[in-house]
Amino acid sequence: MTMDALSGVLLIPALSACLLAALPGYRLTARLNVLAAFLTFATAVSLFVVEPKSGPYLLVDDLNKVFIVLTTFVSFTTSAFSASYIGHEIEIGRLKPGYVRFYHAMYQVLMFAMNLALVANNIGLMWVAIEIATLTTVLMVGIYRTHEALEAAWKYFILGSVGIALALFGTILIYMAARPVIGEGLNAMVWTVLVTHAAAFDPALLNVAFVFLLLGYGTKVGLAPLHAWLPDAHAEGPTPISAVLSGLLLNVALYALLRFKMLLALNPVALAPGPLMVAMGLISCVFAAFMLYRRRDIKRMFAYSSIEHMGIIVFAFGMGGPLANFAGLLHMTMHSLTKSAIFFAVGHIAQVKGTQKIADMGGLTVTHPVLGWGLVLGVVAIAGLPPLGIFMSEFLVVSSTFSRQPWLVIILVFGILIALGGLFMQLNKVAFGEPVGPTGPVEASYVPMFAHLAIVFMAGIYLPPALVTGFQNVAKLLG
Amino acid sequence: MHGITFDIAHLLAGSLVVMSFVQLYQDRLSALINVFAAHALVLALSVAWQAFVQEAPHLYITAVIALVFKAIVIPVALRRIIVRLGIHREIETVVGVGPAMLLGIGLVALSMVVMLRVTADADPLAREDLAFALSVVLLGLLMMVTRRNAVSQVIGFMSLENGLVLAATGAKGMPLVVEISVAFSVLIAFIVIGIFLFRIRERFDTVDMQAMDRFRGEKR
Amino acid sequence: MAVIRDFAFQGAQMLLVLLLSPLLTGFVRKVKARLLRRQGPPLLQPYRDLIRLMRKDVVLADNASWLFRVIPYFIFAATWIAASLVPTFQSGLLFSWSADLIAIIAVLGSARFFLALAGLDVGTSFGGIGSSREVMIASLAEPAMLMIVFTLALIAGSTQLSTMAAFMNSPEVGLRVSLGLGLIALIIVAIAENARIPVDNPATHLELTMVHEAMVLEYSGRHLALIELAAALKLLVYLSLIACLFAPWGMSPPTAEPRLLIIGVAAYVAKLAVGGVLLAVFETAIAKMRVFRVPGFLGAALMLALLATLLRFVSRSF
Amino acid sequence: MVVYALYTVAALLVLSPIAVALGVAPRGASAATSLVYGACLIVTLVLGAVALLSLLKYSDTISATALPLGLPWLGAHFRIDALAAFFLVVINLGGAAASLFALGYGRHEETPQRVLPFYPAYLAAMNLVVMADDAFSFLVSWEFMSLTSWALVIANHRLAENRRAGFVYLLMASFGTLALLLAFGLLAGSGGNYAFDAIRAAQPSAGITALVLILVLIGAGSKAGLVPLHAWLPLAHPAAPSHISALMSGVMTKVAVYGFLRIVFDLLGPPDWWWSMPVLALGGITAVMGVLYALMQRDIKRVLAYSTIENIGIIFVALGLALAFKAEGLAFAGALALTAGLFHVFNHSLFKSLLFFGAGSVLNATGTRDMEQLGGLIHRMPQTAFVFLAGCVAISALPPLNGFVSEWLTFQAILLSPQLPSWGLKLIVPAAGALLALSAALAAACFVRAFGITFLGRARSPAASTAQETDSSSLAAMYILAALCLLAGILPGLFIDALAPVVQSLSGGRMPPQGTAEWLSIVPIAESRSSYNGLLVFVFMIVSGATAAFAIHRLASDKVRRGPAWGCGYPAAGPLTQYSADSFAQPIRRVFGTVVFRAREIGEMPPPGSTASARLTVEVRDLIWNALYAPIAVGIAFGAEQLNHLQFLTIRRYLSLVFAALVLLLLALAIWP
Repeated sequence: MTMDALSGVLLIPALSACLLAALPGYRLTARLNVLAAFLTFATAVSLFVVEPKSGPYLLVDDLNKVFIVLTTFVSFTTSAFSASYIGHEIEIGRLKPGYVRFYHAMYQVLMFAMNLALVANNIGLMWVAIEIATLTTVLMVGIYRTHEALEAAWKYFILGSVGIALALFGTILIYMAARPVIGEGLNAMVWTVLVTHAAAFDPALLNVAFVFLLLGYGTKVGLAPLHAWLPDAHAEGPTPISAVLSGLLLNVALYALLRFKMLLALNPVALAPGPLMVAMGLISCVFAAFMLYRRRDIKRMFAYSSIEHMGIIVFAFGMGGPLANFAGLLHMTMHSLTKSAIFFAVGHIAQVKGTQKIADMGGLTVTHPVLGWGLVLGVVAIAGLPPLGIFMSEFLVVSSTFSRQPWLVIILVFGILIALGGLFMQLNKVAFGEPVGPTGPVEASYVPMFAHLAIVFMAGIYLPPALVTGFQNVAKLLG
Repeated sequence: MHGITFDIAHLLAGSLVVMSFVQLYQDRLSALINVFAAHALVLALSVAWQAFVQEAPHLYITAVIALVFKAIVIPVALRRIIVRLGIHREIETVVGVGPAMLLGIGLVALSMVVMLRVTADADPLAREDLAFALSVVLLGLLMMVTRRNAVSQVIGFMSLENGLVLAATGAKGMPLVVEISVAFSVLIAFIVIGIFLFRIRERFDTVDMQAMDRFRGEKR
Repeated sequence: MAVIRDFAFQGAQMLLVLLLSPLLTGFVRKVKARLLRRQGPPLLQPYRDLIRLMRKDVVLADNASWLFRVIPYFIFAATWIAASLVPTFQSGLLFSWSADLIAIIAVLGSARFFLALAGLDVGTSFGGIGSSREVMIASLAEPAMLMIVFTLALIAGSTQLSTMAAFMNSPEVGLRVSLGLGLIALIIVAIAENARIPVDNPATHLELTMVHEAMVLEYSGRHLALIELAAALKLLVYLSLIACLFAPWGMSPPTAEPRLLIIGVAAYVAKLAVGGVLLAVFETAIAKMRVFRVPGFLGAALMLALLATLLRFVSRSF
Repeated sequence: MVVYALYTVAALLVLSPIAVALGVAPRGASAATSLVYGACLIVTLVLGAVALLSLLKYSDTISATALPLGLPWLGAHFRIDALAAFFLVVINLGGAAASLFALGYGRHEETPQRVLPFYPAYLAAMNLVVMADDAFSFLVSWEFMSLTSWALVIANHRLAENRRAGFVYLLMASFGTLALLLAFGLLAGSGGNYAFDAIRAAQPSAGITALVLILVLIGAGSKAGLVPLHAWLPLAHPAAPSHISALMSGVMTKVAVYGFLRIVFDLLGPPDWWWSMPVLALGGITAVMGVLYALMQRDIKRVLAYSTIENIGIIFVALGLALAFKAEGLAFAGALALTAGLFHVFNHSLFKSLLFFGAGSVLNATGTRDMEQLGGLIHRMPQTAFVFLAGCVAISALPPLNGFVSEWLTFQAILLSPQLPSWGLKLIVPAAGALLALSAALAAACFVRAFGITFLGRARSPAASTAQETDSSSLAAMYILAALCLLAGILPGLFIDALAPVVQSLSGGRMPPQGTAEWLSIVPIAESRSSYNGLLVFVFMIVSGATAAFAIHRLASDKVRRGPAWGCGYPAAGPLTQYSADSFAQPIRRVFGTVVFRAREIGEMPPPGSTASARLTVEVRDLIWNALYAPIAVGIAFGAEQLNHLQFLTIRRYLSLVFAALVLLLLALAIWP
């Protein structure tokens, strides 16, 4: 494998992981972490400039380019956020310095795994990568070693493992379906080959395979009723990891799902994957919306909001069509940026207030105007209000599908509305009213948070043509 | 391929399913572990047979892993755990044995129906194997959801995974099988160590999931 | 030349109504008294009262505001305009088109609006009771009146009083159901608007039954005189309305021919006399209602008028 | 034309960050206040002038442009035609007045940094809604308008009721926006031609148009406050600072009306006759319900908010008539009805802003909005009292002010409606007319009560007895609006002629030019049929009143003596003995409230010999809330409670969920053909 940008996005994290595992002292490692993440991001961007040719193992096309750049960017900003965050955690002694080395190493491993999953041209390789990503996140969720953290990690681990198992079975079935057509051996697991022959595959096998893949990777996406690990993992893990989980890992799993959807869509006889995705999307959206109301832990609440948005995205892709797919991609991008920004804000808030309980924080816009209004802006964005990006994507999702499936869209709209209610009910408690809890200053930089929000804001008003054409190509690719 | 090899492969796969049923039938942990060891043994045999049939030497590695790791190491470790926890005589099921068996039969029937829709030109061996593998997988899941004890859940998960390996080896010429089985062994090791850790750190006085749920983040 | 004549006629009507209205009030009082076998005050008594009141000083309550002092003049002006726009002895006067029937009703409405405010200005429970009941009555009487207007306008194809009168005079108005309903409703409304028995009793000073008198209780001297005069004018307006809409006979067209004018004036006076007698008879024959039976009374008027309108909408022949 | 307008809007948008910056700066608040409101005043005046110019002079030319914003493949289209120009005039007139008022009023704001940044953005958003020419920019501006106003509603966020008001408001607003979004989704189809031109060109099927009409009634109606979607309005409008309340009530509800007009009259193509049925029915009910609610309120700003609902009802009745006439091809009658509606839009924006300004001045002077705490303010604040009275007369539809003219035109339109052939309309139009008449009478009662209890009588609280007259710029704003009310009342012809191009573009017909009618009176159809001359009536009133006063003072007496009021012999007639807001409403409550609100009066007499005081408690139920909104809230709470159990399952149960899903899907495959 020649040393090109493609291997760069894999090697940089891998090497820096080893390096960080070896180095002591969190300040240095934190900086190195940021540096590595930035280099990865830079290499990812360079993919647009020179597109390396994809081999039997690695692959670059319009679809995963979008995902890679998004992933690397958010992981870069998150690493910047985590640098200050972890510093504070060590000061208050919540995190032992010993763990930090481990934490940073794991962070890079996670980046490596996610990038690998995105560039893998081999369904088996992709599966392995996603498994690694899961394991690393399990370890990071449990890093605080509290009852809750361990319990969340354990739950995540068990459910995740089952998911992985199901996904693997699906992968095997795909191979079985491909073998008679393509012949034995590696080729029967290579994307580019699979796609060209998909029409000839045995439909029944494809159907069973898709069911297993949907449930297996759907567990990672956090679709209800497979979502159970997600809220606790978000709530109990360190906040940077919550941001990465919501902003990236869910996308990676979604990416896998989309690949297989394309595969099925190419086969005329096999069942249409759309309706299944639409159904699960709607269930997730409405269910998560209702779950927002009773939440007492702010991070868990936003985790549920992630489930809701994943539901919307899966719905959009399930409906298909150029506009809906475009909307789905846009929504996914906007959600990643917004949700990670919200988690940055929540991290600061939790550190200031010394708790994640919504009841113990209040009147933020009075005590911490910047932070409070930042959170308000984030919630406004995530609730799908203009002039921020998610409004555009929701506009496109709803308006482009309503004339096709009125009743389903009405359910979706219902979910969106319920979710908006829940979010603002909680926001009223957190951001407004009489101040509650400690009002100490925030010693951390707002830059990552507002960088994200600025992008989201700009996207809501103006999308650069390059991005648009890229998305449109992908939308066509997805059919 | 000629009939006899086919029949043997068939026999082994089938007996794996039977083993899963025996697992479902067991309600004592110690006995359950024994049965699982047998389960792994059968798997090892069937994998080895596949290696022989497909002339794929690398599959022997998988067979060996199954034999050594799953049939010997894990059972021993688990037995030590349950002895330390003093739950080796424990009898615990959520669903009674009878209903569990019935469900199991239903699942096997389901997997048959689903798999036999596959057009026959995919070679019959693969087809049958998949049917059995699917039933083993489903039975493993059933085991996980009908047992309350972490150990028996782990065992359920491992038999599920056995089903996967069966399917993977049955898939003729599938690459990465060895790697996958290794990866899974690592996963299982994690789980076992996890249970062990919880015990040693005295975080959980029992490995019963309900006890663990007491430490849920958000109390009612 | 013609313009001057038109001005003259318009002015004549304004003076006529102004001078005639106290006489009408006195006449009704007289007839009522006679019906009760009483001697009753002389016909010209209202004029004497007015003049005496004019001469008296005004006694203002301590916290009466400037509004309280402006209102009587406004009420008088508004009512007087209304009276001068209703065709009496001649139709198609110079300014008759400056406000159609709806506008006239609204002008009277604004007079009432300010009267109700006057009741609240001093801040006694008396004034409050009066104005709160007044607005309650108005809230039913005004829609009823508007429905009546709708009915008549739909029949005559106009809300312009002169046109309507002309149409009513013409043969093609037969007997119509809607007309009858409208007339009954109009009479009820007129009684309510002028605070006559059975809705209100202009002669009482018993708190529980007063509406109009309670509002003006704090007024005295010239202010009171103006309000009395306005009340008299209002009675005249409604009688002339009924006359011009339901009995436009003898009203002179816009012309200067003396004969027609004389006939018109005579006919008008006669109509007023008849109306006054009928009113007096009605008032003596019936007893005052409890305040909260009034809504039922007016509600009936509203329903009748609405029914009439509906009939008109459904078919031209009703 | 539109380009200049966009520049001014951009200027408004730029003000927001400046306001933020100044607000952060130490003691920058007062500077920010004068800067923001001053700048807003100028900008809105400019924009209003531009719009007025394009309405009067270039009404036939449509100026449009597209910016490379919004949906990438579509761009953000903006366009000013006659309709947009008219509403721009309304918006910016209201905005200018509010800014002028706030130059004085805004100084009393405790937390200006929570108001100033959003105020210009709010104005900008409303202007953009009217200029937008594609579905996306329309909805973005629409929802942005809701968002900014939400921020302004919770400007005083420490009061729990304000937070609740903001919550309900934002929820209802998003509900409406989503309804409009669905409507546009139907109009644009899955192809996504969101440009208004494309939508105009498309010929949707009857079913689609019906659905769109309903969705638009929900979307625009919930913003405008049509019963039963009005519930947020009386909560949100009073909660905001008074100049914002004025904008929300006087202007934003009109933007909602614009949305309705734009979609139903312009985009949706030729109407069916039945479209007008729901509009008329809802309008009539809204008018009466709104004013009845208003009569039951104690909070003066809430009274005004409910009266806004009433006026929206009147407007929608007029629009419904216009729709019916247009559907039956009676272009001229349609023009009359539409003129009435639009004129009332203009008038209401004038006097409702005026009244909210007055209420704001009272709130500043006394610190309370509860009418039971006020009274006698005419002595302390004579000028405010005077302008407020003018507003009350105008809104009660009494000549010679403007409220009457638009209502008179509406009645004239109703009198034309027997020409309508369809039977449903023959029955519903007179009913709507009756409801309109009823609401007009009740409105008069409501504002006698509002003015009388607040400004007349004796002070009911120390705060009211020590109130001070409000500042000059606030007064200036109110006087200007009052003058405009009078102008529109006595010279309606000019305004009707100005409306002609709008009406022409929407209904295909127009009223005869009024400017040429002799004596400047308005003649909708023919002089023999109906005519009204506000100027003459006004002059008559002044002249005859003045002559009477002159004559009496000359010939009779002009002496005045002061004395105590006659208390019926009751010695200690304290301020509490005068009629209160509730007691004033009592007769009407008895007549209407017993049915509409299940109003009950429970009197508790102490037992003989006990010294306890007797109690009279009045209970009034909001049946619509109980029947519609409470169940929804309960349902959502129930759903949340039930689903919440899923947060607390054991891992094994979660696994069984996965297992169940898997088995279910496999079963589905098994039976899938």
